[in-house]
Amino acid sequence: MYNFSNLLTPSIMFFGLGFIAQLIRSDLKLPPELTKSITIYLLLSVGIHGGIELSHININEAVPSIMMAVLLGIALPIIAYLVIVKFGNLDRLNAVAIATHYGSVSAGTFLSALAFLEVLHVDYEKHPIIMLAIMESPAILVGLLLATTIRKKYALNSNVVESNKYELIKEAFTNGSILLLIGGLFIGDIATEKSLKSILPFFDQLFMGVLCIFLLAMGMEAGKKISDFKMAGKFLICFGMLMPIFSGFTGVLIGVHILGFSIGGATLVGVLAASASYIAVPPAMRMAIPEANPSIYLTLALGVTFPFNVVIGIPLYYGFARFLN
Amino acid sequence: MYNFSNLLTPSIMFFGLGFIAQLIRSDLKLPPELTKSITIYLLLSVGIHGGIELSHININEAVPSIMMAVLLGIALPIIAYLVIVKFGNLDRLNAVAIATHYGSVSAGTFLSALAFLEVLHVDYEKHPIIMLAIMESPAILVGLLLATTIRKKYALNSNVVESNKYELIKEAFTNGSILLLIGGLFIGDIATEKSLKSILPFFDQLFMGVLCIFLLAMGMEAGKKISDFKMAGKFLICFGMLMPIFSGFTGVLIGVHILGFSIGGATLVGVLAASASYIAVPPAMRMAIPEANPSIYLTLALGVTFPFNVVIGIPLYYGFARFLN
Amino acid sequence: MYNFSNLLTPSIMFFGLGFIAQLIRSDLKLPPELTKSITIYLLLSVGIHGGIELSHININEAVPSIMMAVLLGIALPIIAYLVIVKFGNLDRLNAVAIATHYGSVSAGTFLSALAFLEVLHVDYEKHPIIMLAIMESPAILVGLLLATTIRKKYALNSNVVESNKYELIKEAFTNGSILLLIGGLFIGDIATEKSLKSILPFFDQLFMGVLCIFLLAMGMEAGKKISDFKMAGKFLICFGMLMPIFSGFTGVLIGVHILGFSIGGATLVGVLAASASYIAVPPAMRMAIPEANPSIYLTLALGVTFPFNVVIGIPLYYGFARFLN
Amino acid sequence: MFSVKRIELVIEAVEKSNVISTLKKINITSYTVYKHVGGSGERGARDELAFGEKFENVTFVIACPENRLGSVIESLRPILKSYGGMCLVSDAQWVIH
Amino acid sequence: MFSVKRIELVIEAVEKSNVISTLKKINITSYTVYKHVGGSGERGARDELAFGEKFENVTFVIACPENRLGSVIESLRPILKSYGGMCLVSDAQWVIH
Amino acid sequence: MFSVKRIELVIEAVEKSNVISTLKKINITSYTVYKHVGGSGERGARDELAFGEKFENVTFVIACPENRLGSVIESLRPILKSYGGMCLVSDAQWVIH
Ligand SMILES: Nc1ncnc2c1ncn2[C@@H]1O[C@H](COP(=O)(O)O)[C@@H](O)[C@H]1O
Ligand SMILES: Nc1ncnc2c1ncn2[C@@H]1O[C@H](COP(=O)(O)O)[C@@H](O)[C@H]1O
Ligand SMILES: Nc1ncnc2c1ncn2[C@@H]1O[C@H](COP(=O)(O)O)[C@@H](O)[C@H]1O
Ligand code: NA
Ligand code: NA
Ligand code: NA
Repeated sequence: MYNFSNLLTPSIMFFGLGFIAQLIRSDLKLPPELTKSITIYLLLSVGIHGGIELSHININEAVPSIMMAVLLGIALPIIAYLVIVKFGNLDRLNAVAIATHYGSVSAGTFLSALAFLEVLHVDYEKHPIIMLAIMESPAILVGLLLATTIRKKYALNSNVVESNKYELIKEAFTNGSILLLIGGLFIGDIATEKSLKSILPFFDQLFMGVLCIFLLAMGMEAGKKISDFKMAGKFLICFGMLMPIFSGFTGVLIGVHILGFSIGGATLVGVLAASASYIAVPPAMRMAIPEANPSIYLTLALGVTFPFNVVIGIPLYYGFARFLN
Repeated sequence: MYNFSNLLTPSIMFFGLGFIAQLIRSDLKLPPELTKSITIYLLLSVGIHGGIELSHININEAVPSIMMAVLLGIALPIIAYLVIVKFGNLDRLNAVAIATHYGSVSAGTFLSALAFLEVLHVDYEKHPIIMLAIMESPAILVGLLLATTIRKKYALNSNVVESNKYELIKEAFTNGSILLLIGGLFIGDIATEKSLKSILPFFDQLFMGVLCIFLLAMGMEAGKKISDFKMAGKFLICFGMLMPIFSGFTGVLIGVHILGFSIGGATLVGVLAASASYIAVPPAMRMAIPEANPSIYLTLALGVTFPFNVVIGIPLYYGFARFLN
Repeated sequence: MYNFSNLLTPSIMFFGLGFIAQLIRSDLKLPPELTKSITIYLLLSVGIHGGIELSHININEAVPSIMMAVLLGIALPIIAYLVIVKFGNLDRLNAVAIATHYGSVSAGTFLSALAFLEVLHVDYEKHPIIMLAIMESPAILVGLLLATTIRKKYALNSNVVESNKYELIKEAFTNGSILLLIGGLFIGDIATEKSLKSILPFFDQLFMGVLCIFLLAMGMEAGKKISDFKMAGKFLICFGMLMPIFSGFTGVLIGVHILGFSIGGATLVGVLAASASYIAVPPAMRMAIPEANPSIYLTLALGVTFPFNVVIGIPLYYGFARFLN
Repeated sequence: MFSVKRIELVIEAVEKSNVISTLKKINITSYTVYKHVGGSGERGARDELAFGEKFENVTFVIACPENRLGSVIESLRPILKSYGGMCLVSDAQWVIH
Repeated sequence: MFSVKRIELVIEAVEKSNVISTLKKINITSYTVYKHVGGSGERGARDELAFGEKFENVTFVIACPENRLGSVIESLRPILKSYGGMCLVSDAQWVIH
Repeated sequence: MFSVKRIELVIEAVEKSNVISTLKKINITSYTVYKHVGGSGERGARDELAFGEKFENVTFVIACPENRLGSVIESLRPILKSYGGMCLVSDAQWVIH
């Protein structure tokens, strides 16, 4: 059976290194431009990688995955919202803002899962890469809708200019990460294998190494946020760990029973469901719900759920997928 | 015969991705430091690559190429200037500033041409790499001379301090891109093959992949400039596409008939002649001819001529080179 | 015997290119973020590389190297301080600040030495990598102690808040470079070979190429500092070249006779002893001894000793190590 | 030299283009912008994040004639209201060139 | 609008966290920070170095009520004494939002 | 505290070294510099480009005694004339340390 020695894979250890660097207040700093550049590289690489595989399959086969992606993106933030409003004592707009993060996805968590499967030599379907691209947006729309409804129902006065809303919807679909992923998928799919060969040493062979630097940076970000932990309060910390377990298991179930994926593919669907966005959603919520407190949702997504998923969640969802198969 | 499926090479597709990202106003941003770093890498790599090849040939063989490079660098800006003054209705100083860009070269266009030839598996002489290094500067001197003459002739009052001029001439030769190219050529030429071996995984194998990111950035820059298109006016847009065709064909003719190059080498000479500088010349013109409007020449070089060359020009010059051989 | 054609290795030539770029006042600029990113990469790579090797040996074997590292880190700054006070006419606090730099180490010099040995195909022990991590700190503590003693003895009034001191000591041990090195060592040591395989294309194969860019940057920094040369004065310039020769030979002697290293390993110990810190120590001294002039110690470490070591010192220590074996 | 009002507006980066277009509407097309500005205020600390660059400030400095001050401030106020920030006004002399 | 004092403090980057905690002690938690600031003064030129980012300046801009000015300045003075820098004070109007 | 003039000069980045040497000629060696400054004015928008960093602004802040103001401005004016930019002068108090 699966044992926890996988905590000793280079990628997790790099995450830990960054985390520790922050805890002991080392002066280690990665230039933000480096982290941004690496993110660009990783998204393109994942896209290209997926695109190459997709060029071998039929487009119709992807339809069920796409539908499930949209479904999860709509259902999860609503469930999360109801849970927070019922059990936590936050006002409704903060609840929406937080819930939205859990309906969207985190590419960083997804990449960590790829590294995890790679080390265990577990194969996986490529459809989850398309799902990753799709799942960034629907939750944002749901969040917007919820916020508008709440404001109307409770007659809350809002300073948010109406025109902002259309801009936000546009942004949910033209956002840089999605573009890079879809662009990569497209290029990997369309370009001939011969012409791709010359770019693979860069986009393929370096992938796992670059991912380590990314996880180093992620570890540092998570470590930074950990100090804001207490301000999140007990309820939210529990929520930040139980919500992903619930979503992750739901995702794995869908992966196995509805999409018929292998262990690897189902794990990835679980990870998508479980992960909380910390790149695309926070600025969208900042614009859409200025009344909500950014420190809370940033701390939860980056300081609680992300490290939880990387260290505990991914092996858990994988274990569950194995159990179901 | 050549068919346009080459539009589907990864490098062109990355260019297109950047262009589209800009058109749909995605929030995708590449950190400027990343683009600068990549440019440094590409120039060094091209240099080293050329230097290794040059270490096999006799230095005297390079003399004709060097002479042609200087000749093109002097003749093209003069021709461009005469055309603009005759057919456009711009003042003379703006005309000089624009013309100078067309006498100099664009490393980005040259690199795209290398990617193009690579995909078609077409070999090429390495002399054009030396020509690339040489052709950045002469046009700037010609531009300076023209501007001074015009100012004297038309008794234009100039605020340009005389001392600036010498600084400019110095800069035309100590400019960073030239230094990296020549430095790379020199290192590739002098270092023993054994000692180069350890650095080639970095400078050689990654080249095409990194070039893709560069072209992504170029696509975005071109897309940004496209919105300034209308301000250039019809005449200048035509000029920005017809001038490179004229220069490109001249370059190919010189490549084939005077330098005796193969199809690949002649294509590259054509590309050098056709390309318009957007890195070295704009700031030089900003200093030398502050009366001219930077928006015009930046838009032309980056928004019209660069994308024209990448998408249409390069295959065109290549087709012409094939036709002549 | 060793001949000076090694000056023509790519790494040294890149250093020279950077130096020349600065001398002819080229506008070449590397984005500081690039240099910082490269430094991060190199430290991690060296660490991982060392860690993999260390996983094959017994930890007890490392004890003598660690002890020698601490010894050198304590003894060298004291010797340097005495020499400066005796022969130079600087005040005592400036003397301490300078001396501290020579007791600590420069990762850049160490990396240049690795490149040097690589080209000559000389093998080396991996213990010096641990020594590199250890030797950054002790000298800073010695410097702090010396400064406190001097201030007390000469009843100098200091504005340095006492609490700063503990912060400084903490920083000496949580400093980013050390963390990356030790983190890399640890990861390379602990992770299974199988799991490391996927990250080696990035961390191993690219190493020498990336190092070239690093040395290009170092050459530029050294070239910048050279113009401050005259302000250092004759005594300090001599000190900046004789001190490393003395320390370097001492280091080689220790390497050969006490640690029983091969020629390669002993050369590296010599290089560690000879090198002067220009990353960790300058800001520490700026905080600990604000009375001292940063221009002097930065110029000496970066403008005199670093280029001296790269061009003359490393071959010299290597020659001495060969002579002793 | 003539007298102008110097407006210094510190605002969340995400509002940058909003401010620019708001200024354009009242015909203010001259301003200076500082990016990557950190800060702290009622809405907590803002600093460059490694991921995304949207939780930091930008600073606009606008020099305008005294009689335009009112309209500039009125047009900026709604933005300040929703997203917070700081707006300082002081007197300065514009050096004619 | 009401009157405030605008404090502009240029100081070596290494002192950034020191300034922040000093301000916190006297209950000043609102300020704006500019990083990567170059400069030149009695202690020579300061500019971003390729290695380490500790020899450059940061600028703090603090708007505070007139009656807090004294305590802010007194708490910052020791830092200015050891590490140099510049501290300017001027009058400004705070736009209420 | 004593009174000084605060000069705030926004100018195209390419002129940075020119300004520094011009100031040096009249013995002004103390100033603060902000790089990568964007802006918009009569000469269009200026912002960091991905290629080359020469079409953006830098800002100099110079605090000088009142009696030096005239000479500083006169020496900077020719640069402002050719390349545009903004130069604001205001009153400030220098905190003695
Ligand atoms: N009193 C102040 N002095 C200087 N900057 C301030 C002040 N108040 C707010 N700011 C700036 O405005 C931004 C937003 O402020 P707030 O909306 O109060 O969080 C902060 O991040 C600071 O950069
Ligand atoms: N007169 C001045 N005008 C503007 N900035 C100054 C002035 N004096 C000092 N500075 C700034 O304060 C920093 C430290 O000054 P100093 O301690 O005099 O070296 C310098 O690097 C400048 O950025
Ligand atoms: N009224 C103004 N307020 C603030 N900044 C200005 C103003 N006018 C010009 N500038 C700055 O000075 C630069 C050059 O101005 P100009 O020469 O008018 O294009 C602009 O890019 C702005 O950064
Ligand atoms: Na999710
Ligand atoms: Na040309
Ligand atoms: Na040493």
